Amino acid sequence: MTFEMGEETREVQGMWDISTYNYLVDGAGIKLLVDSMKEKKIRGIKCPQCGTVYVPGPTFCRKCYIDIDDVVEVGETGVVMSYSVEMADVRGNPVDEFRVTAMIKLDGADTWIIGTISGIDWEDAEVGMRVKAFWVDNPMGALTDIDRFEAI
Amino acid sequence: MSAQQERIVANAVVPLDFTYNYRVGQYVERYIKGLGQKKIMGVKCPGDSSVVVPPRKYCGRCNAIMDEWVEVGPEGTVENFTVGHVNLNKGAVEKADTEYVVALIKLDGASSLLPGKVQGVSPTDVEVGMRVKAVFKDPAEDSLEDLSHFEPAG
Amino acid sequence: MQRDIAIVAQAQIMSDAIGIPRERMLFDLVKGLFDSVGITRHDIETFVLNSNDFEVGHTIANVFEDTPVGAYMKDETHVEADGLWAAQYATMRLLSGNYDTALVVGDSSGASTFRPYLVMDYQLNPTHDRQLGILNELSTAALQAKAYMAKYGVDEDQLNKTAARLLRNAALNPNAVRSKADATGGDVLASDYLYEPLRELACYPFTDGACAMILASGKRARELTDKPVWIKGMGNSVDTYYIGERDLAVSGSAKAAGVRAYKLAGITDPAKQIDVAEVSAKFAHQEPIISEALGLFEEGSGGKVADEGLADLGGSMPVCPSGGGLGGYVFTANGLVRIAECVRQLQGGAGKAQVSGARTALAHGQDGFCAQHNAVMVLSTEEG
Amino acid sequence: MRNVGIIGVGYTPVFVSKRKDVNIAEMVSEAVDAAYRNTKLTPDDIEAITFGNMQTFEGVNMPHLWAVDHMRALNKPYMRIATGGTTGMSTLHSAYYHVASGLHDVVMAITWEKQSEGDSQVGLSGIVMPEAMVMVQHGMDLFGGKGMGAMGGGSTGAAAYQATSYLHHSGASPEHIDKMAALERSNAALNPYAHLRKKTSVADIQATPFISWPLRFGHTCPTSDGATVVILASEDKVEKLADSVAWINGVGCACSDPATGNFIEGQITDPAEQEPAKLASAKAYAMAGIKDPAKEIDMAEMYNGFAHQSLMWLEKLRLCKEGEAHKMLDAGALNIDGELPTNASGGVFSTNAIGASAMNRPAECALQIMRKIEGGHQIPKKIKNAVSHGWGGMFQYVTVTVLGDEPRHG
Repeated sequence: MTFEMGEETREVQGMWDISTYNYLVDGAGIKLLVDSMKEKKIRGIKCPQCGTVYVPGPTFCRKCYIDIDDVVEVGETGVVMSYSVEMADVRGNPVDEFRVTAMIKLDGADTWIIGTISGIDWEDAEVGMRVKAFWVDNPMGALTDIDRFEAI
Repeated sequence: MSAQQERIVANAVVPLDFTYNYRVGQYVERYIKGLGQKKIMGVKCPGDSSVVVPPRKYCGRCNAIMDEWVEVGPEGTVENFTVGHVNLNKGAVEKADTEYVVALIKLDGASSLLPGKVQGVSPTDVEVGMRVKAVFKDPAEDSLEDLSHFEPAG
Repeated sequence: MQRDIAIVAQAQIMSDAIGIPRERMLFDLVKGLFDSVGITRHDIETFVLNSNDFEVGHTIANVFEDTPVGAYMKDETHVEADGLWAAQYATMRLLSGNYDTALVVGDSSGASTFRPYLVMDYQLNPTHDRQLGILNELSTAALQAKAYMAKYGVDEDQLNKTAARLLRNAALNPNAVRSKADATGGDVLASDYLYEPLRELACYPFTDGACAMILASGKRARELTDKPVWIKGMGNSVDTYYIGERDLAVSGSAKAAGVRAYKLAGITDPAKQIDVAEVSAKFAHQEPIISEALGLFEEGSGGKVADEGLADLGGSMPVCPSGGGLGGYVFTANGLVRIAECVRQLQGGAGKAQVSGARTALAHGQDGFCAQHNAVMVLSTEEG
Repeated sequence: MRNVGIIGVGYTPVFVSKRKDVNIAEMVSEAVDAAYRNTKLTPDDIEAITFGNMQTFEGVNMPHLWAVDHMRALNKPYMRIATGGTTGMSTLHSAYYHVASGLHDVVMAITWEKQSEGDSQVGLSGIVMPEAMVMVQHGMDLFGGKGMGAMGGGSTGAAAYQATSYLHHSGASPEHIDKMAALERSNAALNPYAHLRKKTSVADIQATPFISWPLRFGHTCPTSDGATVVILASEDKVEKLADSVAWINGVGCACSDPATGNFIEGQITDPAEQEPAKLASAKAYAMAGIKDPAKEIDMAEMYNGFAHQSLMWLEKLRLCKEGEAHKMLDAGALNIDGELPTNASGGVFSTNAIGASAMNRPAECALQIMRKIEGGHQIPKKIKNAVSHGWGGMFQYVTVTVLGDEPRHG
């Protein structure tokens, strides 16, 4: 290429002030979920029309386009649908300990959740493996009430 | 809307802001350097001969590249102005301590009007047609703000 | 135009504190619209969404709008400009013959979620104006008002009267977020100056809301409603960004947009042929500037129009019987709201604000500082 | 329906990581200039303009308004389109409909990104910022990975899950990703408008560290500064204005729900399913009269932020059977001189000015059809039908454009 860039020019700054926004987010599904987790249960919402079970539960079914509010409980066991192994941090530096995170389809749910799989060598992870949630001793109603998933 | 299901609205405030770095480009770069020497530089369109300040590459009326640099001002005429009673702080309206003048100024030799603040005169005494001159920062800071404001000429 | 396209139905919501998430607002609105027409989301062949990342506060604003508007696994696209452009794009998609039905939906939450004046700051030239903090939405609008007053000898009382008319009209509009049934120029005068001559009541109120409408090609439109509102013409045009290089007292781009739309619609004398207009004015003074550019009134007649009530509901050319932007300005979706108000008029559903016998209407949308970018749509009860 | 053709393409002279010499408007104007130069048209010939970028990547709201003079758009109809990663092609489709509607005859589409002005990781995180915040409020362990909902995948995000799922279902191995990466980087070395231009071997790719298994650094795309402009014309005008043309014979787009990241509303499903790619391509093929894409399509430009995606899209767009793409790769069919040259340009994977990325795909197809490729990546065989693809939103939005050397009939 014969193109040569011109002389460098200075930089000036500008902001996108994210902190000035007041976002309104639908919190019903996640509240239902964490409230149930306090009892070591996992609850979502089922669409009565197509039968899809969403975890966490939305307020409407995206397929049937109707309001939904049938609370259902799903299993604490499930199947690994996909996974990855974190080998570098977000800055790209290698990490000391590889972490296996997986997309898990809990038994009875149609949407997936993401969780960490502990207690296995990363090379043994595979799609289709069955896993089970392990709870903390004193759940408080938070997403961290599940401590980890382990292979069954 | 379903009656049974509790409607829960989570208010989320995200405590961080994103910063961007804008390259000013060749035209604004040269303009800023000029301000440091107390010169206001515009560019002339080869199509309609208009002189534009702040300078930029393209004249949209003629779709021509403006590449002839022309010094304009430092004196000019107030063509239009408004008196500000508020300040906007990140978009929030705040009552200004003192009223201030934002004007569109036709610098001598320029065709376009340059937005600027007019100081050193009571807002009630500012009028269209008033002659003003540019006030530069001394010493210069090598920034756009080296053209600090305008004040009555003479 | 190569096919007849009509607006079948519209729905809108406006609030000064919506209180529900955007997704839920959109679902309720669009679901209600489908139900009112008796169709499902599967009857819509293309979805044209309309929002702005900086208003929503999300990168790729349309990502979370898809499922609430029923677009799951459907054909969808997104216009990031005022809603009038989204409606124009949907019309083009139908005109191509590639589709027979379209949903257009826009939303914005300027009362609850974002700060409209700050979002306008992000529109400033980042290499110059944004660095200096001299120009902003209010100071530029004030300069525009001054330019108009100076050029045509219009005074502040007359601008205040214009604002008062809009606030009175807004009282007839159940969707408006700000109104005053007995508003006078004196009420506007009593509100505070922001930048002279802009007073608070002459500026748009921050508004949450959304607007949706169903468009369809000729045959399909007649199947879906017995009151189709036909799109007869449309156009848009843009001025330079630099307010120091524009005659702010007039709007060249609104004029050019109107010329394009009128040519398609066969309108030669807009002041006679148009029965009602919904103009997007963020500030009272913008209404005469834009109305004049569109040929609804003589150039520079804003003072006379205000004094003689020519733009009033019973006047020679009713402008914004809805109250327009002063009754509620759903930022990016505002152009859609203007179209929706024209649809209400032409379907005879505008209630107390009904312009009797309205057959041809004009809707207008704008973007940018001092209405840099303008778009127009001409609507009619008559096909062909 | 009216036939619409691409009659010219203009790129910025280079796509690089940092254009320090020009501002946004100046940079984009270079591609506008190139489009005029390449077509010998002038702004007077253009009736309307469409414009697209991802505005949170530069933090400028409605940049088309500020840049209007540089775009030569004054007093013209002007429309801004944004759909995320697909913005480029969505902007092209908007220009297409400007012409197909019968309203205009000659329309310009302008797409660009100057990613060096912002932080693309930050820009992308803006997609789910408030949702992530609510999850944090509910105890999500953002970095420790405890419990439910943490994203994982490191800086590749959910692309790593997509790759794993794809490999599982297709039977391809991680080495196929390396191989595709090496092929595309080597193609890019021939393309003067590519950003990363270095002949690359499989061993070179395999020497790069893993970020998140199965994805390596060598599987990821750069962030670029650059712009792409395309001029479209109606059938009537093509003859008068152009010496060559590539016809837009089919367009399609479709969305799903955000398959990743939006945990709050239970919307996470398989990021490798990509049903919208099937829907959008089916629509575009039908318009173009293509019944068997695997037989009738001569080249493909796929949107691949990550190297595994080229293979995945070939299957979703029915250019081969599911699970066959890696076999085609092994057989050399995807090479520039192969049966189905895929990303002869080097793909998004080698050049990523994100607002232009989904425009470069059909632009490259058009240039291949017109045989106007500069550099060494001209496909030797005659191209009758080409398919280009854009992917974006939050793993859930796809655009497809089918181009041909002859206009569609009927």
